[in-house]
Amino acid sequence: MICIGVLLLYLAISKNFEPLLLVPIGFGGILSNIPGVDIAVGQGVLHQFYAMGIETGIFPLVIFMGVGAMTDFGPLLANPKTLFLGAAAQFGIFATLMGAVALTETGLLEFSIAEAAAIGIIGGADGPTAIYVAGQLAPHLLGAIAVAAYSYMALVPLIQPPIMRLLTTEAERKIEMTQLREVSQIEKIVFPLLLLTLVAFFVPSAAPLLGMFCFGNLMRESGVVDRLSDTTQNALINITTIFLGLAVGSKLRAEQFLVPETLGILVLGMVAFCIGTAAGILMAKLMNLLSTQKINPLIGAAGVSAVPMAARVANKVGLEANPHNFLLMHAMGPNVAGVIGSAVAAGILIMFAGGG
Amino acid sequence: MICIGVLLLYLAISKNFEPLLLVPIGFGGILSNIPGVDIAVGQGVLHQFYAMGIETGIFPLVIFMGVGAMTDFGPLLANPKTLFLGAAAQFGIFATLMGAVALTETGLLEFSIAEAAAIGIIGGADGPTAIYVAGQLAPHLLGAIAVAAYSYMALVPLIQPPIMRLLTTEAERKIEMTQLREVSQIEKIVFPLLLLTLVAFFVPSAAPLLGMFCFGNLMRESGVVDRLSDTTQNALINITTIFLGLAVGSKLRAEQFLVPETLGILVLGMVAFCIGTAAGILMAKLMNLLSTQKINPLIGAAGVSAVPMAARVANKVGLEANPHNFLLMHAMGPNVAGVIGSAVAAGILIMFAGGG
Amino acid sequence: MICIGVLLLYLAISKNFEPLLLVPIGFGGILSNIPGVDIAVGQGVLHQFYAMGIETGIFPLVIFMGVGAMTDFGPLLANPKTLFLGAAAQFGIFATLMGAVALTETGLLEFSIAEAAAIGIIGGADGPTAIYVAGQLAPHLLGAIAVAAYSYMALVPLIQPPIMRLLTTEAERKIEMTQLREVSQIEKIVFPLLLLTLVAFFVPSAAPLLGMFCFGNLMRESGVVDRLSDTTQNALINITTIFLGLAVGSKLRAEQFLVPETLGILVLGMVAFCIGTAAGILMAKLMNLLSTQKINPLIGAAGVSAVPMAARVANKVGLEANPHNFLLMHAMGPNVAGVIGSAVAAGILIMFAGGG
Amino acid sequence: MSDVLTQAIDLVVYGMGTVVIFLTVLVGATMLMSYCLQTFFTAERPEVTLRPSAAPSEGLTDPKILAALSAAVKKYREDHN
Amino acid sequence: MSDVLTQAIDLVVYGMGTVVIFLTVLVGATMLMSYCLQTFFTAERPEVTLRPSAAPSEGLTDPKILAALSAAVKKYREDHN
Amino acid sequence: MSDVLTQAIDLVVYGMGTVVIFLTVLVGATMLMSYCLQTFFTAERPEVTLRPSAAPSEGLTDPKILAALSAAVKKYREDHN
Ligand code: NA
Ligand code: NA
Ligand code: NA
Repeated sequence: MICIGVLLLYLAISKNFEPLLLVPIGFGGILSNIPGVDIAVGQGVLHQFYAMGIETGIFPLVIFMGVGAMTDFGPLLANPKTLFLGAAAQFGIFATLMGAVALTETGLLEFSIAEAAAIGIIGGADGPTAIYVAGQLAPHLLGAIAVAAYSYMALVPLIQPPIMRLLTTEAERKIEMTQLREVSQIEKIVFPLLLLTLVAFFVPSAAPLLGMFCFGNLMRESGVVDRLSDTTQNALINITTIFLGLAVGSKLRAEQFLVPETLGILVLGMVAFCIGTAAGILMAKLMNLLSTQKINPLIGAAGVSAVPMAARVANKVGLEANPHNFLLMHAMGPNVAGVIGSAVAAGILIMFAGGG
Repeated sequence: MICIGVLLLYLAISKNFEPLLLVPIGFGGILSNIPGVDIAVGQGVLHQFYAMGIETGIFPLVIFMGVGAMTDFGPLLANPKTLFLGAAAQFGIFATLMGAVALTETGLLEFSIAEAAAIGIIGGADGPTAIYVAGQLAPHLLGAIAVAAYSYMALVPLIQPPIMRLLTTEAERKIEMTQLREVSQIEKIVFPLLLLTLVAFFVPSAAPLLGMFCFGNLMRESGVVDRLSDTTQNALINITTIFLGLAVGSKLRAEQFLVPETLGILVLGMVAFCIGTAAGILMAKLMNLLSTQKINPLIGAAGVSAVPMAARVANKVGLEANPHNFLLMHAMGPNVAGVIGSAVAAGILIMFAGGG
Repeated sequence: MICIGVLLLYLAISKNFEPLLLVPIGFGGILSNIPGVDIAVGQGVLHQFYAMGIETGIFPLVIFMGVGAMTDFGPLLANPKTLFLGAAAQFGIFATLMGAVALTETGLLEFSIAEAAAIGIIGGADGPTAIYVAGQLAPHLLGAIAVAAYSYMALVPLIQPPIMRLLTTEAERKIEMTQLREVSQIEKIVFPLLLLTLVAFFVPSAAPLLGMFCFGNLMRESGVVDRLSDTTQNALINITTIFLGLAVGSKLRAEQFLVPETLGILVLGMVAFCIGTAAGILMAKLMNLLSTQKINPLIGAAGVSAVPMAARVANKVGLEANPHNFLLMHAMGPNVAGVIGSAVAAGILIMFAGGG
Repeated sequence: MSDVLTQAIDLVVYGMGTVVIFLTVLVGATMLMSYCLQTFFTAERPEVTLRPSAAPSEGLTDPKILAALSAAVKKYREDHN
Repeated sequence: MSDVLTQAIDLVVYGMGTVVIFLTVLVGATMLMSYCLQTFFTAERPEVTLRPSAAPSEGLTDPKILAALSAAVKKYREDHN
Repeated sequence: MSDVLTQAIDLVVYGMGTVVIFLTVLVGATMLMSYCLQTFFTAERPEVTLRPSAAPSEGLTDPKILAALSAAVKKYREDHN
């Protein structure tokens, strides 16, 4: 088990796999598996971090506030239709949930509906959302789910391109998109409030996650609390990341992690990413059928979230087809739309499966 | 109720009304009133912030430490007599307390002595002090008290000038004050210790508030712990402000806030500011009667606290009467004296009404 | 008792005695002894800091993580044999433990084995380690132990030189050491993992302390999480230092501190420092007998820890004997070795005496 | 069909449906918001309305006084913010 | 007169009295402190007494050695502070 | 001899022994590690292996495209890191 911690550290340090999370998670995993001392259980310090930050939901919510303070909704506001791509890519979440239930039906593994929902959220491709949902619905699977979510987010440059090439024609990949319009400051200020209002009406169970996200974004855009916004984007999110990572690491204890379920989770998580990617691309193609203003279907793949990696992958694959095709900004729209989409899905899963 | 949250955000963002607090409070208020999800009660994240930071008193005390680290006692030390102005302006606190009790006598509203004391502290014109006292004496009124305190602090440029013009003659407003002497570093180091010593002897119940305040100031002035002082003035106070604001917002739930008492609190708070302002000015005029070294009575209005807004208002009104009359530095003395004065009053209120 | 708080502040501010800790500890000590108000007991804010940070062990562990992030193992890796010096200097810990038990045998004072162990750790010359051990084994002695540890660390420039001159010849003090080799980044990355692995095998009870230390160091050296490392070295360690210091100050209440045991602890602590210094020097001389590559025995004194003060003292005494003899970098090896050594000793003490 | 499977199908239909409807509504609301704001605020230069100087009611006109005051206020804000 | 009203009057008298007396005492104590400190410390330049360099006992006189040491110490303090 | 004294002697022997043995093992392990790493990594310049650029698989060769992309990516990383 300590080897897995070392492997995570190796991937983080040497391969630059989501190091901000995988260094603390990997190290925490090593600490948790030292025999003869209680670090990840009882009064151990990592278990205390877990109890105060993940059981309560505080750490992922604070991270989400920080992510909100780092997010620029400009590209999304310039082209709101990319929200459809962020919606479609969440199909990966629900397909995986079905997959987990199907595995249970076959008798290979046994997942409750809450566990299946927590596994599905890996397809949301959003770290804090996955940790928040798993912490609420299936704490005993949190280690595997977090590791899967962050690993696959790091692997997006390997996972997505083959699917993108398979589902698009050369001509589609060459589509150039018109430059995005300037978005005014007032639109950026009103948007988080608008989003929160709709959440309050339609999916209140997503309000903790999206509320903190919108709060962070409002601090950023309002322009009157820059010192709070700066601290949120730096000291506060960094401190929380360290303790969140160590706390997640406390769930990598061998007796909880080295179980057949973990293998199932890793496989299902990969499936989730693939389906999400495919659904985003296919939605983009569908939109092109219905509209005259064409979009490059590659940016549909960015709808899974995995900010900003997925957007960069879309850009890179687009450049391969057409060296003048800069999709990065266009892909940021579905990319942040994916964050919203998976937070909405998370709210529904918690409401539905948390009581079940 | 959500409209009130949006109104607070509008005032904070568009009118620059104490945005550092009113953005988190307003947003927290919106989150707290979303139906169908527990954010401000039970295991909700805002209620957790409230329980860990306001019930315990920790957040306002940490803010007070940060304010101490940001306060320069130089102007006060150069002219210690301005402490009298800070004393007089606290009359607003006690007059309001009487007002709240009088309202109870009339039968219009019903406030206990603890509630009346918590309402009176709005007249202290000091945010963390008001939150600390309300959290100890009347948590159910905390939302209204905090909103009143910060709103009126932001409204000081509208509230104070008419009272200042009414109570002073043109000749008084023209009084120029002699330049303040340089204050040595050692005086600045010894002062917080002297202040704490007197607090320990005379009003130990004010020691938590003023102790943290003096500690912050000593870190600032000692010159040997600059890295602690810097962090206190930046990351630490910013982080605490965010969580304090959200926690206060959790007290803006409609069933607690939309009650007749809130209207009473808003009216009484306004009265408190007016009486405090008047008392400060009248004390300055009284001092001029008794002393040959004249002071401009406008700086008496700065005795309410509301740092640094009240000092800037005194400066502005002074400049209108005499374009060569720069009162800003002179008004900083009573301004910080007002912080000390209302912390002392807070200690007495908690001791007296907390046991009652 | 308040005088002792003022004395600590005086030493910190005027004499620059470990001000980062002694300013908060001294001020906390003053606050704790104000009669008529509960600050250091019950619901008082300092007692809350104590309960959340020291009873749980979290504050010293976070500080240790920060120290790890600030430590450069380069000099140690360039000359690993200096680890022997760090081992020898820990003899001060165990000699003092024996001294405390001997005092008990004489009937002068009465210390249990856990108390004797907590007193011994003063000889480790490492603040967070001492606070961690005392918090686990003898919380009622924590105030005296922390004050002794930090005071003697500040007094190292007075305590060590006479012992160094007594135990070394002029010729020995003149020994020049060859320049240290460059250490590659990969060695610096692997070292904390190697250290943690050995801890896991041989002294798992030291894993919380050394685990957090190695984690901080890995964040520093890995180069992929610089934003986490920076925050750990600045905002996070500063915030924790403030609250740790205030929490330690809550243990300076007169009824706990003004007891005969405190005098015994102060005397024993001083003895611990002297014995540790001597043991480090003698070990260096022993190594010179056995090896052809001579080391200057002065750097043995730096094995007590007291980073970086002890290393600077070694450098200074070396310069007095030989103006071309720059020992600073050479002394940093045993200096950080001393941190490792006393953390290992701390683990053993907690395991042995915690259950006893 | 097992109970868990029924539940899961319900959840998928309800969940995916909500995500799509929610984001569709958000597209509409966002376009409406942008249209309204662009219509109302383009002419009047929103930055001015939105970011008043910190002391909007000062109303001083003598530039020299203003400069002196600004310097002092700036100093104080740095110290006391 | 109601009980609460009596209590409130007591609290106002006691509270406002304490605030005024406390700040009056503070005025006196502050003036006394400033007087004493200005008397005792003006001649001897307090900054020197108050802010010794971090290593007051170094006592080195050769400026070159001092410079080399300072650089090394500075480096270490940055790393280890 | 009292019970506490016996315990203390045990603790001293066991504790000091462990400290010395542990650090001795650490000396050996460290020297071995340094030897191995220096042997294996000197030739291949470890920094290159260890610190890939954040996007190692980009594989773009046209410097102009690379520069444009870098600027955009940098901007985004600053915003979104
Ligand atoms: Na997503
Ligand atoms: Na006041
Ligand atoms: Na040591």
